[in-house]
Amino acid sequence: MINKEVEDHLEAVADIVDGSTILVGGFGPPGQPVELINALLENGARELVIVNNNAGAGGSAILKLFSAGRVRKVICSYPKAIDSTVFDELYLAGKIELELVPQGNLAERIRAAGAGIGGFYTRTGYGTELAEGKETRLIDGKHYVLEQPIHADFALIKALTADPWGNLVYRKTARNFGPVMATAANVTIAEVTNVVPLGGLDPEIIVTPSIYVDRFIRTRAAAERTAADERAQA
Amino acid sequence: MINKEVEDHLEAVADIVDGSTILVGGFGPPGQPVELINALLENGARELVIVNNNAGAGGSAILKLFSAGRVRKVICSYPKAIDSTVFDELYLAGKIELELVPQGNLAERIRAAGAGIGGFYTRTGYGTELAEGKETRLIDGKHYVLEQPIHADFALIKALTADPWGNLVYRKTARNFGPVMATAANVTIAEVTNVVPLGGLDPEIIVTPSIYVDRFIRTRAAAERTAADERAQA
Amino acid sequence: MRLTRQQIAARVADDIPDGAYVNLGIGVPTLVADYLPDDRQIVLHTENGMLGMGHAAAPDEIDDDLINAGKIYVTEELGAAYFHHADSFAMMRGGHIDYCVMGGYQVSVAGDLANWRTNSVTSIPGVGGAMDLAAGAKHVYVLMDLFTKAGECKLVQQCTYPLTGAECVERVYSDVGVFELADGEVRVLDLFDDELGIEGLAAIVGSPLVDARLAVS
Amino acid sequence: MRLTRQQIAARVADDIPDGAYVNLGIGVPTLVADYLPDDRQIVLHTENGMLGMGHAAAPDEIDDDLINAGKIYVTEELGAAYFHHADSFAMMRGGHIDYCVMGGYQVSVAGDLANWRTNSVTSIPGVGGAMDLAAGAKHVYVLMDLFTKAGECKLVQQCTYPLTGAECVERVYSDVGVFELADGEVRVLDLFDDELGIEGLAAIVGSPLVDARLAVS
Repeated sequence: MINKEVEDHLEAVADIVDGSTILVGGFGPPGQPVELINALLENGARELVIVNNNAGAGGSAILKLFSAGRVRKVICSYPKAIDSTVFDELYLAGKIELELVPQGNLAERIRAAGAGIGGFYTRTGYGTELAEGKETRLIDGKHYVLEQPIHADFALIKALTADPWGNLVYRKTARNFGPVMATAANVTIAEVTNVVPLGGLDPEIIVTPSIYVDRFIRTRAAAERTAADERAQA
Repeated sequence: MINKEVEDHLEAVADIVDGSTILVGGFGPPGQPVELINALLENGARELVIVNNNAGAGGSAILKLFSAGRVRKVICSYPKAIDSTVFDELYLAGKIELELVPQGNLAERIRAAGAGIGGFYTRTGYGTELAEGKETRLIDGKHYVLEQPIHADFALIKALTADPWGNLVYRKTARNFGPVMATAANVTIAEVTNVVPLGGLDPEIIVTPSIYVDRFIRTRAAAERTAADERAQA
Repeated sequence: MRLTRQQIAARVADDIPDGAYVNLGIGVPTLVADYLPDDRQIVLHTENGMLGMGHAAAPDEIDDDLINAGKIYVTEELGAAYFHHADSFAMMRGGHIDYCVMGGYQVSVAGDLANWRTNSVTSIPGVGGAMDLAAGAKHVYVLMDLFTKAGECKLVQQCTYPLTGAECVERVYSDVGVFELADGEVRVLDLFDDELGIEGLAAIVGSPLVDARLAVS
Repeated sequence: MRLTRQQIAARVADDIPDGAYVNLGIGVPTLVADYLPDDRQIVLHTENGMLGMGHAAAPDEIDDDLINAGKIYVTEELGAAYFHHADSFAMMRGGHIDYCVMGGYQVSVAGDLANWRTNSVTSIPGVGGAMDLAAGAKHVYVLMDLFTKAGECKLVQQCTYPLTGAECVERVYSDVGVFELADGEVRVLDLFDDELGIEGLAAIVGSPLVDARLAVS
């Protein structure tokens, strides 16, 4: 029967290869899949294209990907970190490519990829340098810019709880990009704090339906807690 | 402080005037705002444009709108009713205009209106008569059709529970079009079965955030239940 | 011997792998649900906002808020999830449904599908989610009788009824045989009407049919 | 007397009506939250997926999963709701946020806003949600000091910094005065620096200023 949990973290990211485009969840540290990023570091894939709203400001795990020179290009809305210059140095040295995207366009372009939308018109960015070279259109007297979907090979996201099918719920503002990113990748891998049996999540409150989740790991802390529970019961 | 509940059903729809475009929730009977539709009947507005997936098959309340001759045009995906010929007769007599839309285009066009999208490209309908006369575009070797947002003056929706701010949750497949329709109208009016105090809905499970709800009524059955509770406590 | 609808449905069910996410449309294709093997977990999607749909509701299981795309009362499986219409169709249009099974008025040898209206001017047109499934599902299977009551073959050179989608059908499951449409070919994966034979059917369709029965046996 | 930032924030807060849905961006504009009148219920939106945001978290209130757009730990009000990023920005872009208050590098007399990057080639550009708010909020208010530290006026004929949005700013709340930009005019709703005066300021901006102080008193 369907059980998408993978116990080995490295196995969970084993198919990520050089040149992959990866959606990485998180807005700042909340929602960042720290253990999956660490596994990706260990995996060794290079020349990655990383889509993450905050890039260099996304927290220490993702910063390690940058400082290890594993990222060729970043697509994000706000790469500036207050407490780190890793991204800044790579960028100013021309060692990393940056596609800067208004945050709403980032979210909507990812959603478009997941929803089969080939492109959409938005008012955001019209008349600014972030819309330069893009097609525009006058609709009902207002100017719009044509934006493209962002498809990815993989999505790495963080959720609070999964059931064996991979239905997911999130916690507070750690929800952020996870649910949309899960829809837009060929392979979506989640990192979760809790795993409950099938039926353990109320069908009304599921945020990411299982169809979008290919596999998930539980955090080491969660795995240790489960092991301790099992010992206590034995 | 914010309390969007309106006790009088007729007052809740008082600003709906002749010629209004109205999104009406429901896929079949579940999710159909029966008491709001009845209030709209009583209100008397004519020449309405009704956007509802099932039109004539949407249940008895909405059928009454049609048979009362109050609807000028219907935008829907599936108007055929099994148990009624009201719509069929009006349509075949040329007394009602029909814009037939693939169901996914209907949902996505309503979402686009709510999300500030000026238009989007979809593969649905390409090469069919429902895309005739519409702009098309070849994107990555596949054909897409340009679809427009559907904005409305009003949305009438049905939810399970509201808090005073108008945060809403739904029940099972009665959720259907309610959450998207709530985003796409100038004025969104909900009909709910239960009302709970502020804080009575877990912030993680709210489906329609209060920003999308202008006012709501509780069903007469719910109102009677509340009155009975109050008498019992007195 | 030609198959009954139940037998065709069973054959489709047999071809759907464990763990698949499947939409069974409305009407006859929903019969497939009755034949899904017990040793596989298949997750059913219904366009009106649910994954993990269960069997049709028995009289004592009816819940007024729980229907399927055909407006039949259904039940909920463990692992189910509800979502709104835009999310449900994003799922269908974004290529996330593994298999959809629909009925058909006509399927062309190129895989065009006509299943939403005839050419009758007095009938009320209705399309529902058919065009979204045709454009969006990973594998579009059509379940239909191969001939109309008037004896006309529904596998055609060119659809004469209005299209639901162009070049979208991957397989036709019918009472007469199972056909795969790919690379401009019609491959016969199975043939149940031995009397008709591949040559006889090819003459009716007006198109060569490739015998692919060995390849899948 | 010019206003302090706290005083400007209080003035903005005073102009926001009961029941409004408001986004306060990041940085200085978030000060507005501290001055919202007790007798009004204002619902704060933060772009990272929340309506009903509360005050900044005290040390014992910190929750690792609850931050605002500026990545400051915050709290949750009764009536709050969480949603994902595409839903959050649909809310901003779809015209549902009643008021947004942002900082500004420059605002032009036509309402153009520049607040996301200077012309420095060595700075790392970052835009966040500013362009979405500029394009999508019903009322875009800018809260800023009217002059740079170098003494240059930030209300300009034409922005020299890259734009965040064109013709989007409705009001500028500054230490020197409150300005409404509409129909190609700059209307002075309030002036705090009497020494400078409307004429003096008009000379600096290089544009006529309409005295609209009586109209709003």
